Amino acid sequence: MDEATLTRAVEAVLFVSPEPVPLARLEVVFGPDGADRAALRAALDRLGRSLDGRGVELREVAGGYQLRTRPDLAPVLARLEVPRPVRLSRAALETLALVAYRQPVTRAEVEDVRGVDTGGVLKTLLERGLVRILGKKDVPGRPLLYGTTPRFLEAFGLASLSELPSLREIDELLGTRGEGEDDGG
Amino acid sequence: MDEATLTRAVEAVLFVSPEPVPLARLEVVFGPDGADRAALRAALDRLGRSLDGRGVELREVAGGYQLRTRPDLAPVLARLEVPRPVRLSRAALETLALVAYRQPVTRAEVEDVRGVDTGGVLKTLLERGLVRILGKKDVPGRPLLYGTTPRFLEAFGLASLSELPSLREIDELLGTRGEGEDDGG
Amino acid sequence: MTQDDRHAILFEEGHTYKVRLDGFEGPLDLLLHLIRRHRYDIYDIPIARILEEYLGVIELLHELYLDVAGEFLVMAATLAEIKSRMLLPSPREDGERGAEEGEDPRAELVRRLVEYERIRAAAERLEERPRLGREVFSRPWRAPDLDGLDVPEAPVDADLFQLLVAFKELVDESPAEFVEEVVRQRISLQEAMQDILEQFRRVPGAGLSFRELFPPRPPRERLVATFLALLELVRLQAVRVVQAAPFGEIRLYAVAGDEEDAGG
Repeated sequence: MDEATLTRAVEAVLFVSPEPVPLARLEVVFGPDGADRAALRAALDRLGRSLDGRGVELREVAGGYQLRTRPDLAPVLARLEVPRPVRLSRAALETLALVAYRQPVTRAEVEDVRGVDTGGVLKTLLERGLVRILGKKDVPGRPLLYGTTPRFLEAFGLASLSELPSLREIDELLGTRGEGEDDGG
Repeated sequence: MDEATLTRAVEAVLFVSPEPVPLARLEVVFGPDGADRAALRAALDRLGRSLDGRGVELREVAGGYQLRTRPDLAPVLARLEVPRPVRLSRAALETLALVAYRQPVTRAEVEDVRGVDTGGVLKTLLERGLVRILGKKDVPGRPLLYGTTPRFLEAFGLASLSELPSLREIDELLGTRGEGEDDGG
Repeated sequence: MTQDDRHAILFEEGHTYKVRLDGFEGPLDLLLHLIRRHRYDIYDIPIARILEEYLGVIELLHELYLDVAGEFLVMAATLAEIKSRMLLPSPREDGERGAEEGEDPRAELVRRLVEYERIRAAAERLEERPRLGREVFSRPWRAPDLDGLDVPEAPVDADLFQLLVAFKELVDESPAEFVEEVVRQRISLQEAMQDILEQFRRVPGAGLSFRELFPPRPPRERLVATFLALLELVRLQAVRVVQAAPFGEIRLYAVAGDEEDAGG
């Protein structure tokens, strides 16, 4: 399979896949064509560049590759009657951020930081598949441990958890605007 | 909206639409941008040409426009048939939960709780390697006893069966009403 | 934003107040707001003044006949307690400023405030990201030409939470008798197998008699589980069964090296 065909075929595979496609999966699919990891990376690279200035872009999310519409087209797409996810409240976002940064984390630990009851919020995040149960903590009482899901990465367009700004970066951000803090809500 | 943006936006709209999109529908969507039928036809034309040599093409089908993978790539896409994650049905989840919590358990005991025939579901779970036969129960008729497999633990991310939340924990988790979401637009 | 502005917002929002102070996610959020607005140093909070401010907001809500959520009152109590501890004479005469860090009654509160502020900022950063289904869209459905067979070996797209929801509904619809049984049902096959192997580990090389495996007068579930676990271990060839004479004592021996496989 020549380079151009491989690029087209990778595009077609991503186009029909409902979820982000990991590189390992592409290796399986294109194994019979003799395309190795390096060839696939190159094809993905070519595909990404060829989508410059288009309505759709190639993104690396949740450990895989996915075609997505560009953020600047959101106003137009908002007019379509696509089922939209329910908005996340501030409580949900805070809890999600905590779980993302501190996982594996117990409910008690989340509540210690937020200072409020978090049971309902956690349940909502579980229902929406953004948070999952990781197991039980090996301490008396064996509380449940929570962590984020691949869907969380997908929803927020993150290739992996390491793409989240580090807490150090957050601290720096806070340092520069600590004075003029206002409650964005 | 300039020509280039309109073309990108039309691409994005077709990209996210599962069904062919009629021109009349595009007129409605792009009405607020002042794009009339002629402008849309021109944009579709530009889009179609820009997809030359790509893995995806613009087709006019069933009275509408649709992005589709190119027919020559079908052999590659056919390979996507190889194992993809399978979602468990509600019946399967219920049965699996019962087996997990009550193992070793007979089919009759499962059916007693679920109130419906469970043979097909149990067979599926056996085939998927989530449930296995543990032996025979020492009662008249010697019915088979079912339990979960190590694969079950793996699939659900459990280190061991003791990590299954207890009934009390489930109640705690699910008893509270979700309060983490607002009604979203 | 001036203090009056903020109170005005509290007034307006107060009408829809139900569980918590509207606009504030909790006492830490409110406290941070007060600290930041007055540009107090978060590591050197003037507790007396902050307490006064904090109580002012709470009182305002009382005047509006609004219930203040318990956690806000707990924080008020915490602040009052810190204040009183700070009034106590310091063990060192040279005053609070020179006091050792570990002795500062505010330390725990500061730790929580700093951590909460971080997470709040992290949440804001999350919120700013283009969200799938909100600003950006993928093609989340399965292309129709890909509908094919479900291959049994296919990985299972499983979610423990879904499993729990399914189970909870079953339990809710079931007679109490079933629920009790589930509650009692604490011993799994895997655990029973582990228990047996553990017993062997305690008597390396010696083996066990069949009867020794079972605790005295075991509950029925325990009996069944242990027996099935034994059968499973024999099947996995992790345990060898020896009966020296017909009707003689059955003795069991662990087969070295197979424990990991058997453990599941």
